Amino acid sequence: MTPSAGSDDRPEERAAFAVELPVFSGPFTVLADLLLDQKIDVCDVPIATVTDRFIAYGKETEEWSLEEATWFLAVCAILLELKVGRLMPRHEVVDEEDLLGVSPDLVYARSIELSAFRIVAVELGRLLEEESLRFPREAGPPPELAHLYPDVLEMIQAEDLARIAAAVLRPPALLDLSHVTPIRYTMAEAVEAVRGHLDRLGQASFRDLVADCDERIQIVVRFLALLELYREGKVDLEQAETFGEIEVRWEGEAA
Amino acid sequence: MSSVREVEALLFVSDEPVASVALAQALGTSRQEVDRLCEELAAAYEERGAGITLRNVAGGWRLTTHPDAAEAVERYVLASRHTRLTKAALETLAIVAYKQPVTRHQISSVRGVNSDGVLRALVDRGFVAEVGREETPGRPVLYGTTPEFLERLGLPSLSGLPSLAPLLSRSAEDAPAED
Amino acid sequence: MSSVREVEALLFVSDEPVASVALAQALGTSRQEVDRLCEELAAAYEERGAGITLRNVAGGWRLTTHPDAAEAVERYVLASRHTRLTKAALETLAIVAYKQPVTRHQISSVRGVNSDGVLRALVDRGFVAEVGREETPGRPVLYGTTPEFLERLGLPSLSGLPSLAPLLSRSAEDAPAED
Repeated sequence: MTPSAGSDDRPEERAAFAVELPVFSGPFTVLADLLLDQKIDVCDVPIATVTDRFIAYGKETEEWSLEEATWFLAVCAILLELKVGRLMPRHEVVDEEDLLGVSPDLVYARSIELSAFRIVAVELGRLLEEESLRFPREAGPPPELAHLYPDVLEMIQAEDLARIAAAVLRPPALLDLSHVTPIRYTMAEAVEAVRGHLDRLGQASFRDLVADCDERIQIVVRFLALLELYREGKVDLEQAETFGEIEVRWEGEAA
Repeated sequence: MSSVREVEALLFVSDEPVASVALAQALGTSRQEVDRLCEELAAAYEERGAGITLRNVAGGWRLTTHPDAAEAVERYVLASRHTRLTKAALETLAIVAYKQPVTRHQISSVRGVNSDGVLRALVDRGFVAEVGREETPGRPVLYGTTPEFLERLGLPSLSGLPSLAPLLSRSAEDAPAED
Repeated sequence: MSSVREVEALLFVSDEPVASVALAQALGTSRQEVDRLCEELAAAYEERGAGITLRNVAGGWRLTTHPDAAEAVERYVLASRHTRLTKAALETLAIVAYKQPVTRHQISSVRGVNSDGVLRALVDRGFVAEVGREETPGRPVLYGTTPEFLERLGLPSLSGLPSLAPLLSRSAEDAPAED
């Protein structure tokens, strides 16, 4: 169900939703193509920022196109999955092939290739072991030849020496995580908040439950908490009409 | 006229494999002559049961101790050169060696599991290094084996790797299962 | 039963004169036996016109290149290794300057290669000197830079060395991002 990136089944670019980011500025549809084609690194794009802009754009144009919003959601979901795949340690390789499916022929070819590599890996291990029985001489030229070493201070100044020291002593680079928006709200807190509100009110609208939220992410987490409680059978949800008010009722034991 | 004596002396002060051409330059002779002298010297060591051996590894000539003296040397230097690589590391090393230059992604595809950690360990140990970037979107890093890899395996060059072709024609079922 | 092979291998990996008693210990034999084997080996080198000689100097047995090969060795060390020597010497000097007092072992672990020869060269040049011993088992020698080093760089004192901190952070930013 990959939204086809370069085809016609996405909204026309009337007053196209555009983004302005360090790595790219222009229509989001173009950015999405570039990301899906891996011409831009997904980790260079703050998806949270893009989403904020999209919502703002929806408000500005006062014309929510369901088609456009759906397409945007689908693209963001895929980008998030790619991004998570890039950032999280994992056992399975998540890549385009996995999303699109790999042909059985390719799987078979790879299994033969891999089994060949496994056999040859054993051989490499044996060579390595044999070779470890031989010791080289690491002393280099003897001290009598120390005069052949060049007079290094003839060529450099203190600043050069500092640069060389920095290069040799530099600690390994830290992983840059600035493109990941930190999550400051936890699900556990949100569950507790919902439980506390309902304990007081017995029944409440979703709007009431998030009245004390300051940030959108906090509202999102609280909504997820609500879904979690619903899944556990602790709350009952009711929504009279699409986009209507969500009524929440506590069903679990008294909190 | 250069001699075995001079070649042996140069090899003795070298702390890495030395290309014939470097020896030839220092001795004012030809590469062919150097190779001939080295082969002569290697044979002489072998013949007299010397504690030293001379072999062509990693593109150059290199003196090392004889394997039969390994136990005594280890006791003496209180160290072992023994490197135990895990099965996963050896498998990844094999893929890099035969498919180089190769991207992280390609390695993981062949192995079917994420190999980033194991690849980093091989880079840290000097067996594998970045050798460039692929001219495709995202310009992923390309990896290849290092001269140290050849040295640590005692191979003269990459063409000294065991042939993969006969293994590829064998069926996948013969393969040792991964544990 | 220890052999000429084992004695030769031990001498080969040593970078300074080795006392017979140290060799005897590693080989589980007597000093007398070691001396006999070494004399035998020395005679064999002499006889076959080898590029290495074995001599009993102050402190013990030591392998060196044969004097007749000295000219070729000097030419070789100068010609083919000049750039490597410069790089090695500069790196080692930089480490001593910024990490002093520092042991040989610490230098080698930072550089990732044995740095004894190059350290000796810097000592010979008078840029680096022994400044004490570390109070740890084995009491390894500690090295530091000399007044001559400061003088050559035109620095009044060690505190005149450029600070490393801004270079470390800037180079971290300049470094290619890990993808």
